[in-house]
Amino acid sequence: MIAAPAMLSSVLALAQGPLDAQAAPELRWAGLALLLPLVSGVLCLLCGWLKVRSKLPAALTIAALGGAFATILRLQGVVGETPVVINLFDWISWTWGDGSRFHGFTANVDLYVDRLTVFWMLFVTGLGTLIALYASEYMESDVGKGYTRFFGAVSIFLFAMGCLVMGGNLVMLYLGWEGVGLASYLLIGYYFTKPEAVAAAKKAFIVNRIGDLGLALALFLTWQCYGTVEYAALWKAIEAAPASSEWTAQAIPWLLMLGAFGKSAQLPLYVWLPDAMEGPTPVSALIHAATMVTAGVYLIARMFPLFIVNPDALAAVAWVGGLTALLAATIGMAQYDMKRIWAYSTISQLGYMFLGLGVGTTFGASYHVFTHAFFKALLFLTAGAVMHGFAGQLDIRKLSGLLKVPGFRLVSLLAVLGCFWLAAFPFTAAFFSKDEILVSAFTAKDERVHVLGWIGLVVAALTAYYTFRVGFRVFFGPVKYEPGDEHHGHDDHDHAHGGHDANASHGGHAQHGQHAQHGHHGEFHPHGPRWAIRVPLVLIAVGAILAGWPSYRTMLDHDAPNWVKTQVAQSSAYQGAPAGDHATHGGHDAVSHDAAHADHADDAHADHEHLVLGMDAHTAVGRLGSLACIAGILVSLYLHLINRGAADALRRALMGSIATRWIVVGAERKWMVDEFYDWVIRLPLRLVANILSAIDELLLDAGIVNGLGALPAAVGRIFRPLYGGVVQGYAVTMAGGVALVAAWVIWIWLRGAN
Amino acid sequence: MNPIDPQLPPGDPLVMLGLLASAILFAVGIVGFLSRRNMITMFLCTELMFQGAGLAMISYGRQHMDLSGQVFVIFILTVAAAEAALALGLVVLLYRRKETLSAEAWKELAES
Amino acid sequence: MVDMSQTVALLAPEIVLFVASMLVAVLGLSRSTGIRSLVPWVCVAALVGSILALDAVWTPERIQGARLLFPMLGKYGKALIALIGIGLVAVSAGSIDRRYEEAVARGRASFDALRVVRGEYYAFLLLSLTGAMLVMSAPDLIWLFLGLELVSLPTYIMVAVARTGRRSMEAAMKYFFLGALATAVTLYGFAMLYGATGTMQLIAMRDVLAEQAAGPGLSTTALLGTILTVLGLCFKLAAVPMHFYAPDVYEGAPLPVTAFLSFTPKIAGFSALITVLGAVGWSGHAMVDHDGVRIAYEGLPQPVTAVLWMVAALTMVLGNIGGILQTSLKRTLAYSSIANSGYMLVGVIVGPKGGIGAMYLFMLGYGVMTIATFGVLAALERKGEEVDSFESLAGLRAAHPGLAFLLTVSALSLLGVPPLFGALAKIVLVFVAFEGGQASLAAVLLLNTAIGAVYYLRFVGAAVVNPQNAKSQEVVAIPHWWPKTAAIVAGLGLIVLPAFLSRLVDASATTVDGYVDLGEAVASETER
Amino acid sequence: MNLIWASILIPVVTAAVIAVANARAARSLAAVGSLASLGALAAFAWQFPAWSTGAVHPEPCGCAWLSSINATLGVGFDSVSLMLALLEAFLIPICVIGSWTAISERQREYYGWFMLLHASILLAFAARDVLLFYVGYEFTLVPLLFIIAIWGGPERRQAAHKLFLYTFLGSLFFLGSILFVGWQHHASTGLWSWDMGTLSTFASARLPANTQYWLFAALLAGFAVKVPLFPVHTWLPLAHNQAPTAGSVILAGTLLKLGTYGIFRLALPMAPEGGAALAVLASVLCTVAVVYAALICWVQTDAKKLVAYSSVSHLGICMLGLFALNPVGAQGSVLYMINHGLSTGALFLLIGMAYERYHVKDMDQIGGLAKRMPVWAFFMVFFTMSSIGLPGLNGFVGEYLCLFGAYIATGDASTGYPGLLGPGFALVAGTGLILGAMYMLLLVGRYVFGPLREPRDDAHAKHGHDGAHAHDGGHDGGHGDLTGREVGLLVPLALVCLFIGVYPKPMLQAIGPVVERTLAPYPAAVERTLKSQPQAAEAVQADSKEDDRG
Repeated sequence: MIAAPAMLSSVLALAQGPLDAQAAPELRWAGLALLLPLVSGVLCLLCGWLKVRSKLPAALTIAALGGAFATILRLQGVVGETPVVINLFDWISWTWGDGSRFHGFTANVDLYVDRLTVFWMLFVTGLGTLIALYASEYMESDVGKGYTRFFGAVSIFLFAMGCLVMGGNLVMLYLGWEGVGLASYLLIGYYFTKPEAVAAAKKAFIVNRIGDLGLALALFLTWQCYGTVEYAALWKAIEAAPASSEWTAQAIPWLLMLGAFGKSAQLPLYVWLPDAMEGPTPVSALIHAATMVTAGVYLIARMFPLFIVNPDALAAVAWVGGLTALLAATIGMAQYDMKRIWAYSTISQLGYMFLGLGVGTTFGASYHVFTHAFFKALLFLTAGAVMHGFAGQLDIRKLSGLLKVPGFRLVSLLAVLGCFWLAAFPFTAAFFSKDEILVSAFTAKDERVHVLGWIGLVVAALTAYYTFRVGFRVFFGPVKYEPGDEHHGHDDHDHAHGGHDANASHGGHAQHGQHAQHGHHGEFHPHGPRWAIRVPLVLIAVGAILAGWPSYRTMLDHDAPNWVKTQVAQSSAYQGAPAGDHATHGGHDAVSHDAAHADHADDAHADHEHLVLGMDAHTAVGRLGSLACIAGILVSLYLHLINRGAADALRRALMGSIATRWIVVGAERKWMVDEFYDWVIRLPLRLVANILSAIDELLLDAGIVNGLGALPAAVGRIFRPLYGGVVQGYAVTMAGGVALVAAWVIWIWLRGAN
Repeated sequence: MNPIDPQLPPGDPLVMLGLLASAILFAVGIVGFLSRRNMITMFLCTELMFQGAGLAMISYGRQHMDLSGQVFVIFILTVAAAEAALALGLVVLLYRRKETLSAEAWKELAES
Repeated sequence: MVDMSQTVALLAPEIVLFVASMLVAVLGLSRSTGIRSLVPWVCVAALVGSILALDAVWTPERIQGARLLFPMLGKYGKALIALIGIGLVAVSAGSIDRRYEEAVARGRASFDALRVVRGEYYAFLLLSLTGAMLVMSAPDLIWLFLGLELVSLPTYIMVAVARTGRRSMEAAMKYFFLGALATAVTLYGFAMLYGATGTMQLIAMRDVLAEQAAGPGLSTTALLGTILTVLGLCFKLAAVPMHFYAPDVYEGAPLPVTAFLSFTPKIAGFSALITVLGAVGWSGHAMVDHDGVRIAYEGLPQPVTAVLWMVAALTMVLGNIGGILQTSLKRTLAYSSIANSGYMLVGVIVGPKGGIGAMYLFMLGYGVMTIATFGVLAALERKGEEVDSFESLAGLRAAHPGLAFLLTVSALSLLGVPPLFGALAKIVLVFVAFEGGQASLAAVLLLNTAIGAVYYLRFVGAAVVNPQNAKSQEVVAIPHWWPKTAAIVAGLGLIVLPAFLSRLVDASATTVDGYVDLGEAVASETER
Repeated sequence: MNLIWASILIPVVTAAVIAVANARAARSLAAVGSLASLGALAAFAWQFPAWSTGAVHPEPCGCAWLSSINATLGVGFDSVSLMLALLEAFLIPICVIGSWTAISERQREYYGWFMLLHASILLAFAARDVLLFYVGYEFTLVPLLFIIAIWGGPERRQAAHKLFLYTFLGSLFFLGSILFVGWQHHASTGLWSWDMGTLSTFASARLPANTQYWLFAALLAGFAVKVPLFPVHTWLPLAHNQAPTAGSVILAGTLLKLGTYGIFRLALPMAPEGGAALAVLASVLCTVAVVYAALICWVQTDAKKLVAYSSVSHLGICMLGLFALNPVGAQGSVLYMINHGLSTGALFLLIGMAYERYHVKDMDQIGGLAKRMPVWAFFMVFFTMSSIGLPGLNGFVGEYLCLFGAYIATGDASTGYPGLLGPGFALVAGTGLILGAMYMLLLVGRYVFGPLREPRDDAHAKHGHDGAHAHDGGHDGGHGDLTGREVGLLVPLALVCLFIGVYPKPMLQAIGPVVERTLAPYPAAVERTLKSQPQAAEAVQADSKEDDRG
């Protein structure tokens, strides 16, 4: 631990630490990125109020998000290396005493815009717009009923995400943090008539709240140690006094981690994400795959200077990320609901991102966030399209050969493309981002994280396997499908089963002829999605492909800097170079063109010391990674396409012997984590609560309070016999009283007197 | 000492006897009042107590060679007489009601 | 010697009342209902007359002549007695002889002078008030004793006579016998005080005791005499050792008499107590601690203070605790009167530096509250009988909203809810207790107020909150307007009086003007 | 000055007018009276000069009410008491209009008592003279007793009696203490004064530490019943459960604040030594209250009882902030008083509206009302979020600053205010954040969302079912969504919540100086306590019966 401050000071001196931001009042229009979603949220509320029956809320939201996206694009052009602080208006700020360093608290509504913020907001608003377009059609069956509430909540979500990412101080981040929690609560609980949805929403909010407590305490601790919560001032304060060794300053990263893991569904607090699939699919895509869950990654990236101070914290982040990835992958392999599988895969990929952060490469993690956002959104949306078309059917055992189902060809194709990206097939965008993470894992200065590299490779294989397990089962093989039971309520009870909205009937007639020969599914006709779903899918697919462009460019022409790396480098996350990586270099001011080149070159050079299986890190990871991916794909090809029976046979075999039974049972029952929490935390707490309630009612209220209340009456009853009614009785007590008093006086006072 | 009141030397036999008698009278009065049930006897006991107090006054008067004690006794006698009239009127009223002179009969008013 | 005309002039108010009582006794027997119905008016006129006489006659040089221990006590005290006396007359005007008068009015019964009680009742009432006034300005023990007897003897008869019935006779019997016992104890106390000081004159007595206090300390007979007197007077105040009669007598006696009993003997008793303790003195005493050193201290001699402290505390506690168990209204009000005596005793213990003034202020408040409460109860009746249980009082608001409001105001004032006069008087009392160093008693007082709140809340609950039940439907207002007006005047008084609190506090503080305490007496004597 | 008296006396006059007016006009008269009083107070607030200086304006007048001991009718506001008074004046019209249709019998009395309640609460907040504060503080019990005992639920009488007696006993401790301080002031300075300022400066400066210890214990005991702090809170759920809607709103809105305001204005300034010594014990009570009440909320099935217990939990956090004895905590505590009044008041209003329609508030029999009443559901979610402290709404600012204050109240005096609490307290109270979310979302989850469950015996059909007097008639059109009137009540509340949440700066600037002025003697007192911490071995039993032996 003592080494940490020394190491840090060297790094800070060498690496270009977080640049001091200067105020830029002229950039106040950047506030539009927050204002527009807020305005559209309020307008949706108004539409709800006026009981608007059209798709206006969707249009409002899409326009607002588009506007926000445009603002961010313009901001991208404007913001250079140095971050800018834009003050919108004062929020919580007052001083006491002489108003000096620890004698005042300011947390105004101001924006801290640097490259990282812009990078993050780009894909948040971009994907937001596309998914809002997708949702406009997906939710059209709810137009009169919940439509305004849905889009209102989505707008509020985007506003909150904007506050979180662009916020200029930790309190703004906290505001965004809880705001997205609220939005996810409203959206998961969208189908509020279903108890499971309400329970899932409650669970999500409460688990997030546990994380928020960690964040709040971290915030208090930061103020106590550094006297400020504003980013700009915080970086200076950290540079001035890196970290007093006393435990409080060291505790900040651990508390921040708790907050991050709560929001980004990591190991201890991931249980809410699978249940969050109760919400409509666009919500799952936007919030629970692409944007909200990355908030944790953003938090650690933004607060990286604090993490650098505490290498153990970094190691912990890495380990938690790695283990979560492994755990989620194993569970994902054994699930049958498509959305649940993608949910567990999201948790797993997030594990990778945290692994990346833990080993020091904020660039690798951010890059993976960028790529993952696109292809995971693609996978969710295609699953949504399938669900939309097949009346809520999502069980991979009941769907097969969708590629050949008319109307679903494009959707299936894009889904398969998504699968390739998720599996990190060589030369896909995900391959490069995962490669960065694993390389850093192997070459990290801190030996403890090296083994995580190997775990990462294993998980890569598992990921490939379960991705293509879904891909082959659902999209390839013989055409066979059964309608769902309006499972997700989107064909609402008034929308008869398999009933015909405009699209379905039209599609139904045309396809009726070919289905005759299949026959076994009676009159049900799946209806393919219309343009509002297809266009966003295609765009997102293109986005997924282009997400890899920065690495392609670096691959082709070695000296081109990776765009994402430049974004991340010029921010408080400053390239997240692991201490070792930078130690060997001279000053590193603004990462200009040549520096990146030098950077790239020296990577190779630096790796010589860390040989992996005899090869240098990059080539090793590249080869091993693609090997793992292809192996995973082949295994799932055999089990789930060529010989589907074999999968069941394998399962029966594993179940047979006691030694391996636990694997299958565990995986399918999600390692009983939910039940564990229930048993260890919820039920005892419930028991204690009931006991306390009984104590409060019986002991405290009925017992003590009423008891004390009845005390005077009870004492009164003791004296009651004295009032017997007989004159002599009274006379005796009176005379006795007088005699007693006289005797007492004589005895005490007069004995001594004369 | 009160300048205008010549004080007999303490321990004058007549005064001591008087005080003793008054104390006894008072005690008998109280004991009689408590033990007897008959209302007239009870009244007579109160009279005894009054006389006891009167005797005490006279004895103290003797000791202080002061006449106001005796003046007080005259008033006590008149008041006692008034009370006697009132008491007997009351006792007659009660007797006419319950045919008994015992105070035991009257215990209807009590702590219910 | 000051000529007799001056001292007699001082007694003008008492004389007015005395003459009026004779007049009333006669008027009450006249055949014509018109004249008989005049009786309450005459009483009220007499009482007002006595107040006017009081102002006219109360001149400084006369007071000087009268050689009183508390020269100015009479001015405030007598006015208070007359004022509340008017209220008491009004409360009783409604129900005395009402049965018989109505029978005569409807001709069912012929007028028979023997059966009419009205004349004697009001005569005795006025006589008792005269007695109370006499106690106020008693220069010596004889006068004091006669005053006390003049207060209680008429009340014995009022209890027995005002309403025929076993219960009122039993009450009269108990009241008489226990009263006689208590008077005997007081008498013996007086005798011992006379024995210790050799004089009946209170001022002379104070000088003698001042010498003794300066010297070796009060003699045993003096201390014992004081304590016996105090315990004897406790009967009048319905304080602890002597309070047993109160619940039975208050319940047995007819309502107007209960109202009378809960005020007049109390003010007479307290005045007598203060007069006697005035002679014993609140300062100039010295305490001999264990190693023989004499320490002068403020307050009554130690044994007397200890006895009074115990009496006050027990009175408060037993009064409040007893009250909680009652179902009968009058019995609850009996315990409330016991408890209030306890509160006032706190003022007595604190002494002339504010204590006695606060006590008399509280007495005024207590008097007004008694008039208000009993006025409301006297204004109601159920099947010809008095209203005497909480169930029959339930839902009063439905039938008689005005009376319900008044009862609520008086109950809340008794309870001690601030803006009302009762609470403010209690605050002044607590404050004075702090000033006088009796903080522990102040705490006992505050705690008892909380305990007392339980049964006062029952009045409020019955009057406003509880719904009507079978019994309370039959409650009707009596035709006479006297009790209702008394209740209205007193009720509004409780709301309006706080505005005049400053003047009232100063007035009640004048009661101790001119009183030369033992300490100063010794000082002045040594100079002379 | 006369504007203050105007705002206090207008309701009294209205009460008198209502007493004589006919029943139908009672509620409109009450509405007009309360709005007039609000207008007068707002006018005063508009030209209130001491918003940022924390001074008291106007200087109390010499108009003695009891000249012999110089008890004056001293009335004056500083920014904290003015804000609480404005909250009160703002809530009363909402209560009056809120019970427009709920109260159908004995209306004159209801609105009369309500106006008197309003007047006495305003008097309490406006009073600068301690005795006047006691009069205002104590008189609130009478109208509240009647409002709950006559128009309340099934066991209304027991609840009203318990409330009255419990709080009456508490207030006697407080009376004993202020009389004691008044006496000590006269005894040592020979002058009579009951002004809060003079007494506080005198008591904090001249009373010996031991006396201040007992004085603070007695004052705390007196006000703890009203706040209510942990062990003495059992009257609150009963009172809320039985009170009519408007009664609950006012009880939660401002009556509890009398207790917290009392501690802030009287207990802290008057006995800094005692305050510093007892701060830890009081904080432990508060922290226990937060977790204890939150857990109990979690298992409640009756909506009103749940919200009542939540008040106990929330006020625990509020008082924890105050006992942190630093500007951050105190600032948060004062803000919390105001925010709790708004959000919990609104929640009771909403539950009342649902109760008016279904006459059931037991969450086992009823639920999923969002289906039937979407607008009502929106407001329920809005105010629930406000009460669990969602940033952007008012609850957050208060709760956050309280926990923050408690956290930094550690020994080192970096903030210029050393404290006795620390991260431990903040962590445990912080779990209140999580538990708060759990029980409030339980309430929303079953009462608002989830499948629609309406009571079997449809209350709409059967009238006059409930005990002695029915709440029938009046309630409009069975189970429709909120009427214009009801929404008209909730919108201003929501706007104020939003405004405080989004732009609390003016309030923070106003409260700051007052807080600093109140906590002025505390840094030194806490230093002494910290130094004497090791020797002060035994934790002396906190509240004594009274406070003499000075």
